[in-house]
Amino acid sequence: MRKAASLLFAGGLAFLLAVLVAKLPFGETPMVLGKQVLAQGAEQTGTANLVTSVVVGYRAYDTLGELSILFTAALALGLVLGKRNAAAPRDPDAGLVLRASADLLLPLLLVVGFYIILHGHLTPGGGFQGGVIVAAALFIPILARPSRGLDHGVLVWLESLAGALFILIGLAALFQDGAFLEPLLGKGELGRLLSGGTLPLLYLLVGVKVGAELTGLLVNLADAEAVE
Amino acid sequence: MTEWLALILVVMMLAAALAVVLVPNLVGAIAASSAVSLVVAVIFVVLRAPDVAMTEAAVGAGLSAAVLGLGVRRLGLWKLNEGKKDDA
Amino acid sequence: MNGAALLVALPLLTAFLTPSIGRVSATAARLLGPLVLIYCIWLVAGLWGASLPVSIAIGGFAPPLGINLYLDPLALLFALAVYVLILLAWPWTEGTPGQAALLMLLAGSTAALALSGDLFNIFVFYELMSAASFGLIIVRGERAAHLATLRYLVLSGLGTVLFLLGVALVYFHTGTLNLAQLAQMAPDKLAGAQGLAAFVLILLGVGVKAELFPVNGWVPEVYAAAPRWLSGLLAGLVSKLAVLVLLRILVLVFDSEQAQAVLLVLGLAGFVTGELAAWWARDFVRMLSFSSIGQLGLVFVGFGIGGAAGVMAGIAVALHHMLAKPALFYLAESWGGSLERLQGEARRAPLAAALFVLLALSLVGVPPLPGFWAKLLVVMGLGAKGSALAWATLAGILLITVVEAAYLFRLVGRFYSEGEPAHAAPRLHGWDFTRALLLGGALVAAAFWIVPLGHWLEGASQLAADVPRYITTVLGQGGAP
Amino acid sequence: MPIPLDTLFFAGALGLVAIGVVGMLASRHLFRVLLCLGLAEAGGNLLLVLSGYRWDSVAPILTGDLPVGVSMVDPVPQALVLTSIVIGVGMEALAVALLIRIRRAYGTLDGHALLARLREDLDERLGVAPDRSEDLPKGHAPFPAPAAKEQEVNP
Repeated sequence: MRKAASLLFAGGLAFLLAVLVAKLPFGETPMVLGKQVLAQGAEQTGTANLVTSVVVGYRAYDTLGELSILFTAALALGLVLGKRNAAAPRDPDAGLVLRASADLLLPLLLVVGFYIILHGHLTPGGGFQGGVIVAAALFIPILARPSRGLDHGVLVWLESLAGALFILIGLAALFQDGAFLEPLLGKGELGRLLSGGTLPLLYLLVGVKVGAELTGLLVNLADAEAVE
Repeated sequence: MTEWLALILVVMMLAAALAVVLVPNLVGAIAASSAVSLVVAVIFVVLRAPDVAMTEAAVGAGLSAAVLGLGVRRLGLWKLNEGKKDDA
Repeated sequence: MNGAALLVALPLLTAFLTPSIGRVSATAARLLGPLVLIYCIWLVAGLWGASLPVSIAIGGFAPPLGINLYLDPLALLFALAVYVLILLAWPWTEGTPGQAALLMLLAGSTAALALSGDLFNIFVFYELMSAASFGLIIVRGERAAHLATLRYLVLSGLGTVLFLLGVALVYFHTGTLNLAQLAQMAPDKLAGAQGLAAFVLILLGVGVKAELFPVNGWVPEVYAAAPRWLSGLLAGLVSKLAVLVLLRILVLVFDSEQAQAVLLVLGLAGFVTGELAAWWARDFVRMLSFSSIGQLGLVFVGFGIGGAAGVMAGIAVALHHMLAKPALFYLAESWGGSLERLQGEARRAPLAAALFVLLALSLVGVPPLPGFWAKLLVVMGLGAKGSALAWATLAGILLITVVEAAYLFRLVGRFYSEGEPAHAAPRLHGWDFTRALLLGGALVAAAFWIVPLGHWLEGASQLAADVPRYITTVLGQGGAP
Repeated sequence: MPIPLDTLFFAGALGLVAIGVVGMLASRHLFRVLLCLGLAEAGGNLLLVLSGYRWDSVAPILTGDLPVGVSMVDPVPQALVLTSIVIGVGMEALAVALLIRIRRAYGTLDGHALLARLREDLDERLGVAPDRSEDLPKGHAPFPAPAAKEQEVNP
């Protein structure tokens, strides 16, 4: 009964959407905002990757909200899982080969991660994508040696600091009679690593915060006591 | 050419999505959902959205699968060979 | 004026720092939040005198390209309510740093929603508001709270998807996200079935938090499983911010007869089902939860009237509920159990019982309490609208109000009846009673100054419903249609 | 040319949403409900990216060797989808943590059984649990809890 009703509901939804979507102007959308970004983005923000100019330039305020969501999720997850019972058994360490390759991967992935973060204003990638890779880099060694664990204190400080700096950079513009999150510093030459003013800096902070939060999240999950 | 590529991708994506719902084994379902993310990431490349594609591949296919996989392990539901549907 | 961004930035900054500070000193972490909230209240008071409405561009990028904050009397009033209600609910004794951080995140996200002038920005901070509420509900770590939160999370997730689909439909047709520009383009691009579908999708998405009729299954579960003060905050504050956001989207972008009809039907359905379920409830908390669904249904009926009158009616009901429901939930700290335990409660706690009578009278709508004027506005608006649907809704509301009165007065009668229950309710904690009393006092004060308040609300509603003014405020004179 | 591109992509995005929603509503196992929610979100994201696509355009990244006059796709929806993807994974991780605690406390992840247990728990918390010592009639609860399924869910 319930199943039939749900199928009916979902079918109705799908049909409604299908009918509507048939009339959508695919491929020739009005693009009111998009055209302005394409025309002025490089000049106003100094980033070659225009998606980045939207993410940490025009819509940096949304990005702040998004960082807060990730922060909230990590915080709530820590509260849900609670403190680890010290007596609870941990998974055994992995074998030599896995441990050695994990150690090898750590610096490699860190370099790749930070490369992606730092080039976010020039090429595809940025704080989110690089942050995920940084988190993977930090988490893989923990997966190989569950017995060792990780100091949560460092992660908490990193999260706090990166988030606070993001807001403080935004407020710095406010105190110079600008607007909250207004880009500062010279824009530099388009396409150079040191260009785009504070935007790459903001993206770096996003990367650090995302990396720290996701690592904390994964470590918390991995540390959770298993259900028999 | 693009049309054929798109057709193959969409069919693969929907097939993998059906597998998420229908595969009895939870580990298999997670693998299928990871596959959905990968195909979606390729579609994003086709749609000229490389940033989104990178994120979807890193987050959807990688991180999300790790979170779900860890979850299944901790839930004690990590059973590779069992086929009984919805073994709560 | 740019300082208005501090209203969002400061709570979020505090939230980010609180866990780290909590590692050094838990007391400092607990005290930092209230200080920031008080500073924010002072900031709002400073903005109150400025010439409103005004639009503030974030990042120095002029809207529509950048995100803008829109400050009008209504937005400032809701922002003020955010800080005051969260300050009132602040857990001084039991709070952990984590809880303090989550409350500051809730403050930042709700204030952002009150001020936002951008569709996707609303989506982001709406999600933040959800995430912060999830975290707060599970703080005490009971298994029922975990389960209720998960069910809430899944429903919210479904709402998120619908909201996202709605945003995508809107973007397909208009290519913009700024509410002012959307308002400008809506008559052209979003008038037909496509626009209505986008509206329904966004309505269902935001409606999850606003306790809208088909997506409110979480309400009784979560309010029963969460701490009482938090249930009061969720019912009194969080739902109201979702309501305000819906109001903006409705008035600016989807102002059509069909959209209003949808609101009338769903609002009436919420009112009927909520009040009927409240009548059946056997315990105090579930009664309050279902009554909250009913009251929010009434808010949507108000918005369904349309125009400035509709805005005023809906907002009046929402503001009244914002005062009354948290007060009732503070009383529920001691009355949280079965209704049978409350037999003869008026003799044990005469003041609290008297306060309950006051709140119940106002909820039902007995003159001269504010609840009466709020309901009167809805009823008169429906009468003036005059369509068959409006008359049917009007009849339904009057009929169900009798049910509302029946269950509230049934409880009042039990308070003042003879006889002792087997297990009497525990004594109310002094601070909880004080908080309820403060809110009840505000209600009585509102009854005394109802005429100036009414004038103020009328002006604010007319401003909120004045779409051309909104467009010129945000986009400048060039944006005028 | 098999199927027009727009029809194909719309069918893909909406198919994903539909499969996800149907799966959510039809699955009893809460973990699978979560997986299906992820599918629906991916569909929503796909539709949003589609809303920024332009024919014959390139990715919105300025490089030195772009031909003159070439058009680019809309970067704004792409930025939105970045945000939405990260929000989704945060919520998913929180949900997984909740699942772990729920299974530890209730011993099951079956949606129907859990709903019945939740109502029992809440009734008890609110002091209106049916008194088992005396056989009181219980017809007043808005949603009378179904008979307990202890033996089924607690192996």
